[in-house]
Amino acid sequence: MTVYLIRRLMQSAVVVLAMTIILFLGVYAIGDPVEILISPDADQIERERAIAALGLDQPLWLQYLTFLENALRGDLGRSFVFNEPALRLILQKMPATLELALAATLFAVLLGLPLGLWAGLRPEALSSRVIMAGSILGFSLPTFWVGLMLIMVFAVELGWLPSTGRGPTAEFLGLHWSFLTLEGLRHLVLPAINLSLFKISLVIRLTRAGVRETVLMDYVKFARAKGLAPRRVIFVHVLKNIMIPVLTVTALEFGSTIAFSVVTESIFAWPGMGKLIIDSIYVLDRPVIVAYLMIIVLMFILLNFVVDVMYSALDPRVRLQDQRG
Amino acid sequence: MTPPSVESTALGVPPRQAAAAPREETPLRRFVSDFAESRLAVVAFAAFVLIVLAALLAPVIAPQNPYDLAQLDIMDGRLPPGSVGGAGFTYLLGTDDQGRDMLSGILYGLRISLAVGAGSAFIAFCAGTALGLVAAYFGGRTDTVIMRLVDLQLSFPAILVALMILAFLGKGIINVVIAIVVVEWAYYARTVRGTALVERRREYIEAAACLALSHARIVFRHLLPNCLPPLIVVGTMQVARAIALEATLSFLGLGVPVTEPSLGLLIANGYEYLLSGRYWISFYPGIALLVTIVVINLVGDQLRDVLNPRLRR
Amino acid sequence: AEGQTVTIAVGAPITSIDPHYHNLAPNNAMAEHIFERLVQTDERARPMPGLAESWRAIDDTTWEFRLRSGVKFHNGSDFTADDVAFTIARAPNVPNSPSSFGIYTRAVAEVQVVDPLTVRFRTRSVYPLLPTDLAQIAILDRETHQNAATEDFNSGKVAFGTGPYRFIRYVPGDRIELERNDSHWGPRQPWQRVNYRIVVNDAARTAALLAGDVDLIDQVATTDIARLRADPRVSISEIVGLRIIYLHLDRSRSDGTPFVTGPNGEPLGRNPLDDLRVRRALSLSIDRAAIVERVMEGAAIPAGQFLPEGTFGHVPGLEAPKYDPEAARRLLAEAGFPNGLRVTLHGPSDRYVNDARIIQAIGQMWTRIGIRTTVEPLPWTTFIARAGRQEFSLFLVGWGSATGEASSPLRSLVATFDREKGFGASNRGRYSNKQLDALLERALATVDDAAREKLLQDATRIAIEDVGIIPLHIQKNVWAARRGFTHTARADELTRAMDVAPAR
Amino acid sequence: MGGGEEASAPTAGAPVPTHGAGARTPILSLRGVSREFRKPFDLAARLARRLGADIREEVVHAVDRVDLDIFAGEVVGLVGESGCGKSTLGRMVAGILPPTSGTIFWKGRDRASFPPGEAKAAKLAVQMIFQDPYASLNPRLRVGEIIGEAPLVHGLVPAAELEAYVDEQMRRAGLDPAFKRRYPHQFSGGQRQRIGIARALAVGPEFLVCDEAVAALDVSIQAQILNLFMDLRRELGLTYLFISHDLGVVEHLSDRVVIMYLGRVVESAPAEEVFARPNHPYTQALLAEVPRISNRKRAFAGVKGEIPSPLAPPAGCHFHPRCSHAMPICREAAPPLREVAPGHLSACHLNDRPAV
Amino acid sequence: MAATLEVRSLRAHFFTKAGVVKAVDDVSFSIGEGQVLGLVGESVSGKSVTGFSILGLVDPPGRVVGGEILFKGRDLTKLSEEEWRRVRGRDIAMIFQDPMMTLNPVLRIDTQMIETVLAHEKVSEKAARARAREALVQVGIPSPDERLRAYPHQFSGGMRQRVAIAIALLHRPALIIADEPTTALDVTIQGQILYEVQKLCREMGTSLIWITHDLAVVAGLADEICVMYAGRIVEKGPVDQVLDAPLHPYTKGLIGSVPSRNVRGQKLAQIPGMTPSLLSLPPGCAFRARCPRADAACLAEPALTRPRPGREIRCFHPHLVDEVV
Ligand SMILES: Nc1ncnc2c1ncn2[C@@H]1O[C@H](COP(=O)(O)OP(=O)(O)OP(=O)(O)O)[C@@H](O)[C@H]1O
Ligand SMILES: Nc1ncnc2c1ncn2[C@@H]1O[C@H](COP(=O)(O)OP(=O)(O)OP(=O)(O)O)[C@@H](O)[C@H]1O
Ligand SMILES: [Mg+2]
Ligand SMILES: [Mg+2]
Repeated sequence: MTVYLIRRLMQSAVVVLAMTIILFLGVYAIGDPVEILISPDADQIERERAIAALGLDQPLWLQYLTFLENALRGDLGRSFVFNEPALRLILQKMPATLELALAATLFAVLLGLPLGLWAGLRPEALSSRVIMAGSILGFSLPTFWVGLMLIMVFAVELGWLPSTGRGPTAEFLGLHWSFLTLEGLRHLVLPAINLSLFKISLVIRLTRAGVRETVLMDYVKFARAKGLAPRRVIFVHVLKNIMIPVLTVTALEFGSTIAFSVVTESIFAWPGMGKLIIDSIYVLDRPVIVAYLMIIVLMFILLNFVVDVMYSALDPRVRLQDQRG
Repeated sequence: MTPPSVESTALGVPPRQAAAAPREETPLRRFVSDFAESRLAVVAFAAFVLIVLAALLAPVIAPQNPYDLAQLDIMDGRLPPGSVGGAGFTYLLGTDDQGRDMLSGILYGLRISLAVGAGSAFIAFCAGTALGLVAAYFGGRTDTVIMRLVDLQLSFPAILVALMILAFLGKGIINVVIAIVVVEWAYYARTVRGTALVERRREYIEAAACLALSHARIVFRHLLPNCLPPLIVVGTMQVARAIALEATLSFLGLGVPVTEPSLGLLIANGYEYLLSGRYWISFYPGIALLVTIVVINLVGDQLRDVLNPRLRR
Repeated sequence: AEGQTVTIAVGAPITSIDPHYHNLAPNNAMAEHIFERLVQTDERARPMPGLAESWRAIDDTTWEFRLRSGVKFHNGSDFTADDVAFTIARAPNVPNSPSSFGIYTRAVAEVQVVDPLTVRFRTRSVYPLLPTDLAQIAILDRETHQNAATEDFNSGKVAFGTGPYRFIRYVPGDRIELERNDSHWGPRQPWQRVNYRIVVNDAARTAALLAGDVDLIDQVATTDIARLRADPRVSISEIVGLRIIYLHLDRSRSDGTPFVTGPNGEPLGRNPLDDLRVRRALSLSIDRAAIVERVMEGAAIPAGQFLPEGTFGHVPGLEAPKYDPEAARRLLAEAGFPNGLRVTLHGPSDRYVNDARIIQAIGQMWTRIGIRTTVEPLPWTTFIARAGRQEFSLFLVGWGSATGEASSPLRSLVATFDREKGFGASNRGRYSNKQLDALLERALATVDDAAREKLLQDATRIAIEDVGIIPLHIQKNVWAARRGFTHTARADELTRAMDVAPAR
Repeated sequence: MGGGEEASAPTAGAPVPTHGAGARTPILSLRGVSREFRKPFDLAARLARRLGADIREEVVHAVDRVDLDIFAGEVVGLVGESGCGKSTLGRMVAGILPPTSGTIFWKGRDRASFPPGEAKAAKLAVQMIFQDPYASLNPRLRVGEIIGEAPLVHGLVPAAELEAYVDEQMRRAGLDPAFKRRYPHQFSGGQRQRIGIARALAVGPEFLVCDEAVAALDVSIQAQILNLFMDLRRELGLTYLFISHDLGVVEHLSDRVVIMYLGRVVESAPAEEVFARPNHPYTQALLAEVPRISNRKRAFAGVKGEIPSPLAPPAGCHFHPRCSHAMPICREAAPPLREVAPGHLSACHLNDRPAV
Repeated sequence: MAATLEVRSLRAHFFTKAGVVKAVDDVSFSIGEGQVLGLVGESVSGKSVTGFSILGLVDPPGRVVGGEILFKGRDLTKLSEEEWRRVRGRDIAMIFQDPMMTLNPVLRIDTQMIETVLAHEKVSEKAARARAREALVQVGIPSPDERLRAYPHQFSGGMRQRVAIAIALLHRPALIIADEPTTALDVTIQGQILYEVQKLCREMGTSLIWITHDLAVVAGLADEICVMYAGRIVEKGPVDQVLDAPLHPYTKGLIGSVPSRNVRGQKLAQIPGMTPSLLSLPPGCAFRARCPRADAACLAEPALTRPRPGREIRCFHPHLVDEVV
């Protein structure tokens, strides 16, 4: 465990450091933020003043070192655009994204698990084939396209649900959440469905594959030979085994759900981190881009760690090691 | 000098695994007959072949070269399906804002989408497989370094990596391919390493080592072919993923150039017209994209079932 | 409409509530709700009294402004001449500002507070544009904003101005909430509350309007205008704006420009763009009417100069060139290119309305007269950096004149690049014309409006006849409001709750 | 780490008593051959240890200082329970796995000292037959390729004669050469095992290591393969190291039997001798437990206790926790292998007592 | 003595895509109280399927297509699924071959034992746990309380098999079907298991069907022996008689090919050929192709005959003159 922790920590540190360098160079190479931020009216003198004000007149390595030094102190720089600490900006947006990603993940598990279970237990049934065909669709449909269609149908044509935005929020634990109000929930539905479509399919297929493999296992047959009711065999013996990969993948996918919310957020004008990063890329708001990606990396590292711990908690065979099987 | 074949009496009886199959059963034939078990998959495969043919033959069958600006006329822009353009040309699926024949645009777009999907999957396949095999076969430090790289790559959301790379390299088909390769090689490496680690412990590899065959020979002639099945499955899925990723990137404005639209870009262009009722500009490319990805996924799905040793009976 | 709340969805993010932090149109539009300027502009961008009731030039370098009395900031502080002095001092010095308002205060050498309601500005040289420039500077309160940081505005701590609306809440990238300032000096606003939402995606904005989630949207996508016009639930308001879309030509090198080659891709050894006949051919072969009709779907007017009719410096009768491919071919042949050319046309893909579509259309048109054109739209981020390094030969850009005055485009776009004078800051093609420079310099030193306008018109004529740039069209600014709301369109593109009224 | 350090183990390189073979050079000898499997410490583990974490390196002494001589033409049976290191020993003999310490002599010369060309010849001279008839053949190659690849690559046969050569090898292993173009999955277990044998024979080995070569086969097929082994031995003068946990098979086939327990050789003697007069308590227990057809309605007893984990083998004599004769000394010192009768070696402290 | 179980003309077929596999074809036998029946045969001869048929656990594509399974006079094949479930584990228990696979890796031993108790009896969980503990003691597992809280992977193979036996014993079933339970174990451990099983059956009067391919194991254990070949029972009789005087050429060959029955160093008596595929079984005697005595008569299906009291065989040319093997 200790070794595991240390190994993880060391790896993470290397990853983060490598990330900062790549990011810094990458973002630097994309373009010159001053060109974008400056008012068209500005003359050359004003331009030079802005360059200096943003600290872009220094050599790159010095900028990097300054950044690194500040980052170690938890300061990831100030947004060029908003003139606020990048970290605070992102954290402000985080609840919205987390809420969306959580809702999507919840959808995925609540829908995917039962459907996958059904399809795995009766692979030949028509209903199972329909489920699997549906999951292929869910796999294949580009997120952006689905998003548009959802808006077209449910907001514009039918007018059942709001098209965009987050709706009113209520405060809970010091953060603003929209699932606490009815109107907020209504705003949440479409983007969450949009984001979860892929995950639902993923969970269905994982579950089905897991079930199909597990039911062939001797221990399932043994459980039946013990005279257990089919319900217990399925919901304890089979399900507990497939929950492990399903939950692991779902948890790991949570990270990419957050990342993929970039697309959903920009379609549904959902004021989360994803939209912030897209906007920031458009205006080359370097500190925000770097801070966002750093946070994402840290989040992934954390998530991986949590998944590992979870995995070892769920599957008694596994001790904390440096890799999953 | 040798004893008479002790099993000669049994030679008339086909071995049990091959019971009802044709005599000369090669892995390929067995694979084909297993694959053909699902009618849906066969239909999907046929559709896939058609799509590929349509894409390959686009310059021959497309009524117009949609990439040649001289052939486009902006005055024919946004015509609904079936309209006749200024030059007396009938646009079966309508035109987009530049007066581009949608049918031709879709055929050419398929070309790009498939080329990007297949090209990037192929390069990623080669790179990832080579690295994964090396990692698995040699183990130790090599393995650690390569796999940490894989972890690093996988711990980072694909879409963001691609966005960064494209923002960095700029638009263009080659750049999209590069971005997708960078995003995807790790999947192959991880898959092949997992399989190779299992296969490497198999006795036939030990037998090859015992026969003093060279490392290169063992890796490429013995190890690699046996690691292929899961790779093929990953490969098909990744082609579909690559196509979708390219479409998404193009949609976000970071994909291929507007003058040579892929399906994703056609959809993105038409997307702005959706609300105004000119559905055809994004609807037909959307359908084409959808069918392509679904078809590839269906084929991949069946491949997964056929190639999964654990579900074999 | 009687709900007393208006919800507006705008297409560009507002990045700060601090009115001096970032000189950006959306920020300025938001600032106009909360803060006010000495001089304000009407919907056609003409100056009109704001916090100053009147102003006049006392001599060549001194201007006196008389302030409105009884004006109070939202937190109760009085508005006085001292606040003006404070504001002029603060505007250029906001820390970290990526684009400051210093350019508008630079001409001011000294601010004299004559009495609480009278203030005098001494300029460094003759400077006729002072009132125009001051129309950009939001007035802050010395007591309140003495040491205020940008964040304090965003959090609402010091977001107090004299404007018709008070600040309630700001969620970066998402929304701003405002409520009516009942003690405002001006006409009473019809809205108790304003929800100012940021919806960047065009389709999402239209969808939100159609779904009834918002009452007014700006930057209506050209693709949706026709549909919205036909929709009885929606009314469109539009006006010819101040933004011109034009092509810039590389004039920075004479031994050949990278993206113009012979018909077979061979280098030419000279820059054909230096040849007026080539430039005119390029311009004549563009069917501006077609672009306006097909690409812009009517949301623009073909342009033959920098500014539309009715602005200061507009040249009457200088029409957009007529589409004449024959003449263009002839000119090209005369210039020594009977077999045409091969060019690459660059442009942004995400900056101006339909930017990528426009360059494709131009590509078609040029190809038709023998100039084989490759079109390469780029993301604005990369595009603008490369354009600034003179990496392109022909490229599309736009220019919005915030002041609505011809000196602005002349000074930035076609005047010879000169750091000291602040000329040609956006002259990315490095066009240079001595005669034009001289006229412009004279105009900028002429206080008399009529004389100045004449000089500006002359300069404009030179730039256009010499094809310093190729103007394409001037955009219309288009808003769409839900039934029950009317909106007065503004040439300066600003979207403000003050322009929305309940329909009778 | 591992068990207590024992002083009395036979030293590597010391001449090992042979069973009446006089001065003949063994075709293969092992001297103090060990194989450990360890998971190396990485930086993190070292750091953790520095920080005082209680972590130990995991070391498996799969094979622990084994001395063994095998003479040309001999069949040596290697017996032991699962995990005792039989396969590991076999792999080292076959040259697939290098020993961590100790020396392997091939015809009296250290195999590690061979120049490249000879090393390859020596490697080809020792071939291995594997347990799993399914896993030991590459499923993607045709039978002809499986058998013919190595001879062709090593230039043992010219390409033109390969076909005929492969046919001959197949015939010798009891396979119809007409099946040359088939794939392994088209054969039954017994036939596959024959393919494996043909593959090994195709490079002209002198020595075969058979690792549980018949364990996966049905009884009736097992007999066929065992007969084939015996035929080949006669025809080709092969030497065998025959690894098995089936005492019946070993008894039938071997001239000499070597018994391993947890990585160590505990007894070694001519076959009749072992079955008639087992010396080591473990051997005795093993023989008592083997079910035999002739034993009807017997009362089973079973050696008490579990097989210890090779990760933490008991100190001293590895067998002492399960041994009914265990003495205090057994817990402390590992007994050395010593001759208890001519050609009969055993490692047990009971033999330390003055001769009975 | 009344038979605990009587199987009559049992047929279980698998309807695979390649054709019908007659895995069990006309199998009859019976077993009395406290008796041990050895079911011997080479792989795929249908031993396991016979065992599963008795418990009603033949999975699709397989099905019991005919015959009766009389358990204490009740025909199990007529039971509903729920009634059959109540028989499993309570009246008839089963032990599987691979001890690594029969226990569910993610459930603790106590869970797996207690659920077995609760599946058939309404007792408190505490009582069930006590029963589980008692069963572990019975099979000779030291410190049972601690072991109950462990997971299967913490056990060695022999221990796991003992746990499986303990589970089988929980309800003191009248019949235990053991499907090659020692094949995967070492000789010394196999001895231990055989010892436990033998003891328990004697003590509790449980009947036992011991499935194996190792004649030597049943020799020491069984009262009666059934030899299966290609889905049929080819020879049946008391263990001594069958092993000492096999009547069927197959049984004879089988016994003959056991190395210890041969002179050391001499060639083993071998049965030529290989086990036939059940898919394309030609009509007539399935052993025909490998049988030294086969002739034209064998092209017909041999019927089950009783050449001697207590003996049954299926052969036209049995070794009726006693030959010493
Ligand atoms: N590659 C390896 N890495 C780590 N440990 C190994 C490796 N190979 C073998 N071992 C360990 O070495 C010990 C001896 O293994 P070996 O395979 O030689 O036993 P065996 O006697 O052949 O057993 P079996 O009868 O099961 O084949 C075992 O504990 C095994 O876990
Ligand atoms: N799920 C299944 N699908 C198809 N055929 C099956 C299935 N299960 C068993 N069979 C067939 O039933 C026949 C008998 O198998 P069974 O498992 O009873 O043999 P066995 O005598 O127990 O062999 P072993 O000693 O290998 O366990 C085999 O031919 C097998 O192919
Ligand atoms: Mg082994
Ligand atoms: Mg079986």
